[in-house]
Amino acid sequence: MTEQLWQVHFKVHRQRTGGKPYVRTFTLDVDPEEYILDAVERIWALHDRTLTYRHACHHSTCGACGMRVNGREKLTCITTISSVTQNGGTVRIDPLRNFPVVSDLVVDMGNFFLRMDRSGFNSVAPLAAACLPYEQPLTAENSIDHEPERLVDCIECGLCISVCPAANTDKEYVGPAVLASLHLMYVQNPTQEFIDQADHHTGLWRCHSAYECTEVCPSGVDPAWRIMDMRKKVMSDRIKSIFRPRSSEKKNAQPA
Amino acid sequence: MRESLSPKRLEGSGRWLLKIFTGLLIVVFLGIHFVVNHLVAPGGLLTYADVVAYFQNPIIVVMEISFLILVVIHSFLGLRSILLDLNPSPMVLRVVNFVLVVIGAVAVIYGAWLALTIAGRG
Amino acid sequence: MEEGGDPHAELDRIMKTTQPSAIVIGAGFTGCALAYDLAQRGFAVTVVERGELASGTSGRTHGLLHSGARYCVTDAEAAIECIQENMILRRIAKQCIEYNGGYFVALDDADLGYAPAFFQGAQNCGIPVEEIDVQRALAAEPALNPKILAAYQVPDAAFDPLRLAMAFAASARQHGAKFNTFHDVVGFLRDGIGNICGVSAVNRHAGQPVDFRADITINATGAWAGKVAEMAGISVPVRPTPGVMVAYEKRVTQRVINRLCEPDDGDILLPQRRMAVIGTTSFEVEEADYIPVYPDQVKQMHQRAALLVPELENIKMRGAYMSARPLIGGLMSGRSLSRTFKCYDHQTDEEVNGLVTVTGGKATTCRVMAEKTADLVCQKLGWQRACETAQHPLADYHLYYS
Amino acid sequence: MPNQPEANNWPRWFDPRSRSLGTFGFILNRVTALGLTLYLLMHLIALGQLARGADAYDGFIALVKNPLFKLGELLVIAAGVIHGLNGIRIALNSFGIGVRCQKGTFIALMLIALFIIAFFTFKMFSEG
Repeated sequence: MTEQLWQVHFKVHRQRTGGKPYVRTFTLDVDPEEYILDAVERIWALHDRTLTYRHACHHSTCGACGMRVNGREKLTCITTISSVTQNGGTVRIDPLRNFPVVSDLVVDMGNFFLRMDRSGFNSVAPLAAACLPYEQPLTAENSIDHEPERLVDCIECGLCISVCPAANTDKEYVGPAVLASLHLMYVQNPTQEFIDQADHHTGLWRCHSAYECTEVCPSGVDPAWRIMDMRKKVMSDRIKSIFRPRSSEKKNAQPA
Repeated sequence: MRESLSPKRLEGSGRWLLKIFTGLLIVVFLGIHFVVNHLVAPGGLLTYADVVAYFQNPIIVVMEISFLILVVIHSFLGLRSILLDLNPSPMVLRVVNFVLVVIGAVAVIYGAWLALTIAGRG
Repeated sequence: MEEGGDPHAELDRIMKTTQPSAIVIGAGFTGCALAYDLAQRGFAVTVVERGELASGTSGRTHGLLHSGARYCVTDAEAAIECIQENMILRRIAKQCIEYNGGYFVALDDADLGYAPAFFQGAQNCGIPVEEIDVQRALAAEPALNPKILAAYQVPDAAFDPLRLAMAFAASARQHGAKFNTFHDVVGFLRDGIGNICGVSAVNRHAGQPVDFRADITINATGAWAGKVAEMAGISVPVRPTPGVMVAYEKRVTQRVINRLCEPDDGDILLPQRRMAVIGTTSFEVEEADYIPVYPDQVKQMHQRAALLVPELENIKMRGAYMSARPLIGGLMSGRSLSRTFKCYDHQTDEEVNGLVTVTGGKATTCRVMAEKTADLVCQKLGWQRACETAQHPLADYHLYYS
Repeated sequence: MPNQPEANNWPRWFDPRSRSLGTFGFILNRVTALGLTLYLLMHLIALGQLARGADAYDGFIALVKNPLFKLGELLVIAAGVIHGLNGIRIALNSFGIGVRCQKGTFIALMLIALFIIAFFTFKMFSEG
């Protein structure tokens, strides 16, 4: 970290519940290698105690501090000030798009978390499954006494949903994170349930290949790749099912 | 998501596959179209007589009509997909479906009639 | 009863008239676990939190689920508490823990000299400890410093801080607790005879004042417990004691790597998601609201990390953050339920009825802190229901939003 | 709550500010799709002139030789080429092919599109 401080103007989105949004500017002397979240916290602690924002872990494991920095979705706890502005520059801080704003920088993630839950999302997975399937598995040989496991990459920060152009107009679209979760669950446990959930107008087919989700994902989940891979899996399943002996008729014959 | 499932899926793998296949076939047909156009009518079909002569080949008539069908299916499926992005209510969507099917059918029938009429004037 | 009809309705009526109510200030680990414990025992619980869940010390914890071995020589009581709670959380909070175990590794002769006391201490505390052949340890963790002299395996684990708090909060909500995040407590409400009967707060979303009333109020604000108690004119000797943590871009090991020595700066390297997190330091501050990350401490952590895993020298830092532990200082004025955390009934000490403060402790022991505090609250209110939080798995953390 | 998904946010589909390359592909695809659909309908109506006989059609063709119409025709060709090539990329991606090099594919295909459009521009206006 450098010793020299920068003067940076932070233009922060402000809004009370149900009130009109406005922008307030705070000018701070910052270390350029500080993170945006540190600056937001300092604005709250030293300049304006009414500012509301979400945060918890400060090192990209919890996903609470997603905001838009100069219009772009960022996990603010790992975004250095020097990566988005220069000395004397201006940084705009806005809440995520496509989520209801509760106040200032706080958005309501409730619906998103419940959708993640319904997708069967499990936040811990065996190490081999926690990696992306096209990656080299981390290290297989160190499973001396047990198979290592890992908290999976998706931290449910909502950046991908905020940046997605399809999620911009369609509130029913479950969004990249949920589809990526369905893919991850299907890779670990290939059951029809995940196929059926993904093959839906609120699911896979609302994606229009803008690939923004993968661009903004702070954890390397690669939702776009997972969506496309899931499409392949769904389509091959549907094509195979044409030739499969019909077990569904039997199921339908039974009273529900 | 399970709770939010509407009784009928509004879009699924079948329609997506149809869109992709029609899309790819359109690309192939367009390629053929350009090549054929240049071989059959090097200067382009710029007079009425040229067009009528061109439509004397039954393969051309079949090709043009199938091309029209593919384009209508592809563009209207695409248009419907864009409209689905606007999160229409089931009622609105029913109207949209109806209108798209009607316009599509009219376009195909009209186009086929046109092609056969021109072919018949030879 | 004969003419009363449905006995359940009758029970409901009695419950409604006699159900005790509690306000929990703070939604960190302790606050969430306490809300769950009290709600599960039949309290009507209201949680009032200034920010988001776990936005203070809890969220910024290292993320280590202690085996207790870190304290088995210096503080056996804490070590025993850790291993017991470790085993319980492993059962009930599997959803947010990567249970990969940990190594204690000796890097020099001084560390080796500590080994016998460590091994004996761990065994005495009931911590499953096993000496691992150095070659085998290096095969299991190839990134480890190849110069290690000894290795011991213990049941450490890494957890996701926010999700652990959310899992407790989700369970609390399923038992009827109400969470009011972004509500800043600005004062205590008192009844006619000076007892505390609730809190007045400000809804920070709307900027509007709101009062909450309950039979008892529990101050579970950790490092801020002193400041909150001050609003009631009570002094609680808590010193915010921050430490720095540094996260790296690469998960260099699968297990937690501890240095085999007495608790020291930068002696724990923890794998978490795709990262490795090294911690920590220790110094006292007066004010815990904003603690800057000091570059010299980050540099020190970097050096310590490279001692354990040399390749970290060249791996990019992903984040650096400060977390203020609530260390209890001063004389033992409160009723000490444990050496690791404390629970003050302000009726006995300051003759202020209706307020209890719980502070100190570690993330690993949050459940037992809640249990002991809830025991005290039940005893105060004459409410007899046993704690069951150790028996049942926590609700899925997503359901906090249900 | 201005940031919730709403149907009337649709103009943001076409807002390229603080977006990455993939959104340019999305915007191009959507704009060309709408344009080509519009053209399809106009084209069908215009070809109705054929049914009215030689004079009507030849008169129409004379009108179309106007440079303004030529520019329109060029736009249609450009839209068709861009949508077609971009569509190939999206179709392949949907089968799980080349997702991780979609950016490179996009740039390459758009360069090809540019080349084809340039070719048609040259051809059309040189014949002019």
